Amino acid sequence: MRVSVQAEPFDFGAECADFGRGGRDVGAVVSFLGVVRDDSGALKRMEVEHYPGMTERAITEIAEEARRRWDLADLLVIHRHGALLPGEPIMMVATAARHRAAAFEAAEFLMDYLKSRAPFWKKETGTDGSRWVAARDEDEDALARW
Amino acid sequence: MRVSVQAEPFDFGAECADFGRGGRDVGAVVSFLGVVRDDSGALKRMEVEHYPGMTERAITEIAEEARRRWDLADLLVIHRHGALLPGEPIMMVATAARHRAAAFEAAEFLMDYLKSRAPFWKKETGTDGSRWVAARDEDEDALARW
Amino acid sequence: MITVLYFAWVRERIGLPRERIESSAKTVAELVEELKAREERYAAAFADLKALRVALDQELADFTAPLAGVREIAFFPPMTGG
Amino acid sequence: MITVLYFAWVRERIGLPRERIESSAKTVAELVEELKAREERYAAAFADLKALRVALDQELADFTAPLAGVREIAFFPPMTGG
Repeated sequence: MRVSVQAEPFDFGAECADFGRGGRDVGAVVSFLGVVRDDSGALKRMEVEHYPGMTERAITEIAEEARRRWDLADLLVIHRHGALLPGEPIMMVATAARHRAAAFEAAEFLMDYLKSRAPFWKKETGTDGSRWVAARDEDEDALARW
Repeated sequence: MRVSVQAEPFDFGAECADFGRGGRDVGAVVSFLGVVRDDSGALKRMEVEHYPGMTERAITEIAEEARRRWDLADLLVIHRHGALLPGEPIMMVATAARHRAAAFEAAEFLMDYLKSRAPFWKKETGTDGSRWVAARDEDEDALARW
Repeated sequence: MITVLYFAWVRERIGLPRERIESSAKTVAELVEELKAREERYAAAFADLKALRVALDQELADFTAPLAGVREIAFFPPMTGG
Repeated sequence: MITVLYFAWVRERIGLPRERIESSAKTVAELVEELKAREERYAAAFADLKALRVALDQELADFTAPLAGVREIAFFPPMTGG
């Protein structure tokens, strides 16, 4: 298991190449990549603020809860903070398990909790100024399924 | 969209590195990697038989159904046939969408249908002989959710 | 003439991957009965139809499906892809 | 003395990321009332508590939570990670 909160870019392809491999009991690997999306076509950059100390702690707790709920061979969370450009990777999650159901469910669980329970805040700057990204009701609602 | 049925190995890391990137409206990429798992600890090899012609057609139909159901920016399916060793990648699926819900759901839909509706059959050879892998009731049941 | 394909353990039991046969069967079920009557290896392969799937011209079908116009029929166990 | 942290638009409205304050507040809600009474920028930041979240010593908490023993309190909008 690895949790990383970092300003530096990460290499999604390289992370996927190695993750969860080598154990003979791994049959399913699921990975998720979050990318800075430009809904308006006018996004210049995104600033990700976080709460140093609490961020690592919150993500680690979420990851440990996932390992209690599902039998995972491995788990990875990388989340960036700082200044990002449209199209840049912002975060990733990966899970490895015997069967696909556990790998998919654990990855979705991690994503749902990271969205609403890890202390990150996004600010978008476009050609018309800056605004904080509002939390979406559906992200909060997504937690109810777990 | 790309569908490939092939005997050759594929490079999961390299596929992940490029997939779904470049469009400004992509916020979420989900990928699934299926690996030859060795449950018994005695697996020597796996042979994947398929139905040339029908395989490509069935996977393409499944992929097109996924694109009708979800708004996907891109979709990739690679499935190998032939002789495979424990730990080797057997197949992968990747989806790209604006939001994570569509990317996750489409990837799971693709996996559920590939499991039970694409004409592949697996034969395991271990130290104690060979056997055809039986279809699992839960894989058939998984289709009911779509 | 219709091309009949066998996969996985159906292929192994019957002992060949494909054959061309002449048949007057109107449905898949009738063709199966003709094949079972041929030889013991066919009877063994088709003993339990619930354990089998059929495709007509590369589309999944039922055992009750008509064969009119079909050029290729395939018999195989439930699929185990992914 | 307690360390108070502000993030995102809460930080921007109050105009600083952290401060050390002396308070006799027994709960988060009491501390919020003390802060709101200080200056307009605090009143603006804490105008709608439903739009705010609070963490005590880096664990999410409620506004009714007691402050006894707490060294660090943070106020911020709903999180938007992922």
